[in-house]
Amino acid sequence: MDLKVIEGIVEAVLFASGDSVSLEKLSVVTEIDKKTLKLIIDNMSISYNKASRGLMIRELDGSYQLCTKKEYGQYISMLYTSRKKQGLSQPALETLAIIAYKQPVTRAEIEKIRGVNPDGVLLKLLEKNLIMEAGRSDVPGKPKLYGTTEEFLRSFGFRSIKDLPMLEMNEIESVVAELPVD
Amino acid sequence: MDLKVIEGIVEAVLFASGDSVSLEKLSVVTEIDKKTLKLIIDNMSISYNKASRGLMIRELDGSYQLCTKKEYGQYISMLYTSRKKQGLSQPALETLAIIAYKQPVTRAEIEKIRGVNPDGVLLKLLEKNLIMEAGRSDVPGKPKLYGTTEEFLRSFGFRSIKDLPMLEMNEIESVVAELPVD
Amino acid sequence: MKSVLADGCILKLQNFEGPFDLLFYLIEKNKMEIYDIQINEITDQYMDYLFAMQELDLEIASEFLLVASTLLHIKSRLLLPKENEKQEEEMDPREQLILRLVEYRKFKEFAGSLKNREEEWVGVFYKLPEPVQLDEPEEVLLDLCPIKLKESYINVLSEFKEKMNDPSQKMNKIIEHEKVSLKAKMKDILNMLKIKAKVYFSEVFNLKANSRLEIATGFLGMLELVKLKKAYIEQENAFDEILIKTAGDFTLEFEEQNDYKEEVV
Repeated sequence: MDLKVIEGIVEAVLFASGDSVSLEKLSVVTEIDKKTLKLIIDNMSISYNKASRGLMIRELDGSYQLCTKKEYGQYISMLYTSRKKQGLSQPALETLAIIAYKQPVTRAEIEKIRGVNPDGVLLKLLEKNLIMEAGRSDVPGKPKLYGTTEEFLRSFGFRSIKDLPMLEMNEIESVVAELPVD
Repeated sequence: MDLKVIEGIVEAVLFASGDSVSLEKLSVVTEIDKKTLKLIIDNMSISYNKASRGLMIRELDGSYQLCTKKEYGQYISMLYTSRKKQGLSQPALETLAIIAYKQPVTRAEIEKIRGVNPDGVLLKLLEKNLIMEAGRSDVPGKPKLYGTTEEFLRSFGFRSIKDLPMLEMNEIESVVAELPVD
Repeated sequence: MKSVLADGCILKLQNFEGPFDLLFYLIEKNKMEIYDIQINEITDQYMDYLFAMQELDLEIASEFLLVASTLLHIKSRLLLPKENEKQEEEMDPREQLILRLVEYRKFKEFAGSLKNREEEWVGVFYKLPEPVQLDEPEEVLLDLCPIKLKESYINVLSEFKEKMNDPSQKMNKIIEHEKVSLKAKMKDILNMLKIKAKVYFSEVFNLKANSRLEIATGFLGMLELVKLKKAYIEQENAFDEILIKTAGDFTLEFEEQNDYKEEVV
């Protein structure tokens, strides 16, 4: 099949789906192997960068989704004033940060780090579909585990969890070793 | 404003709207007079004609709407049919759940639990290769027994039947205690 | 040192999210390094804050008190003369606290960057899926996921349980389980014939109390008795009462008659 046609199919399919579509499915639809298709989509993404395009292709955990470019958001908001989303509170952001890094993580672990009961915040994050239950821990009592969702990636502009900036946790120990004596 | 940027805004706004947007509104958003804007959109339509674009701009009674090109429609329906293959109806899923947890199990036992004749659903599950006949029961009439297949494991991402999610203790007490004894 | 109350306009007794939040505020206010906390000062200020909250009748969450006790414990340890250096192996409680603070700070910082990202990406818009018309009849489709499988199972079992708990269903079950056997009915009829030589079919049953199933079984039983020549029946006209008469033989050997053995209607 002509490369141009494949690009056209991908665009049409992503548009119609609205939601994210896995590379797997796109590969089935276009009959192009995943590796090649990924290259084609990456190349499409570059051509979307032109100012004349209002859309972009986002990669979300091995899936792709069409969305509008950030810089044109203000014009869309002009049409839909009511659609403005409310940002997360500081406790919610902190809890989300812990879950993002330590997932899958239990409620108790979150509480330990923040020093505060996280129940209310967890409920809110679940409602907003930013986190999900991710099975149960093996420790006694089999507490629920939490992890982040695709919606989390979408809302915060990550392609996958691997995109999270590294937190250098190991540096802590070396510094603490040299505690001043007062 | 740069012509390219105006094109970008129009595309973004039409995309986000999903519906058709009047020339009037687009003119307000872009701050371009309607006459000029119409020319710009007409020009955009031409550039959408390229095979590499899966979308087109439709003019509908002085409004504009983004939609997929007809020639790519078949690929979009493939997306939905391939989704169809991977999904199961609620009755099928329930029947499959009974078979998975109670296998090997007879048709009569399934009917007893679900309270509905399961023949149609069993046929579908057999067709989809999610279940198979697994010998015959010793009870009078020697009814056929059903069990799950390797395809079942593959579809749900199990390595073996032991991977089935365990029923929680409280679920077991309240529900499984009432299970028919076979 | 100024008390927190005196410092009230700076602190404004703002609602700290948790004890660490407050600790961070105090560390920053005192321009301390997190690895170089002056425990004495921080503990005093932390306690002042709690006292101030108390004076204002604000509820102090238990987590604040927990950290307060940790701080006081560290402070008291530091005040004690360091006589036994042997305790070195035991973890310095100050170290534990600092580790927790440092970890929390990392997440707090990341939360800040999440906030920026959230604002940055809020201007990105998505669209709803296109309504696609499929030729095939619509089915509600579910993804194949283990959790859904389990949920379906629990669901179907719960429904099954409900059905069992429904009293009308229970009655049906009881009736079904009532073993209305041919064998028993035949014995019943013979026993009645022992007492009276002639019995009307209707007498065999109390119509009000007995189910149709039982009547049918009785009818079959009666016919079987006739076949085995244990009884005769007479009926003058169609739909008339059937009269059952004894043949003088009241024995029934089911052991040889395997046909009846387990026959439950």
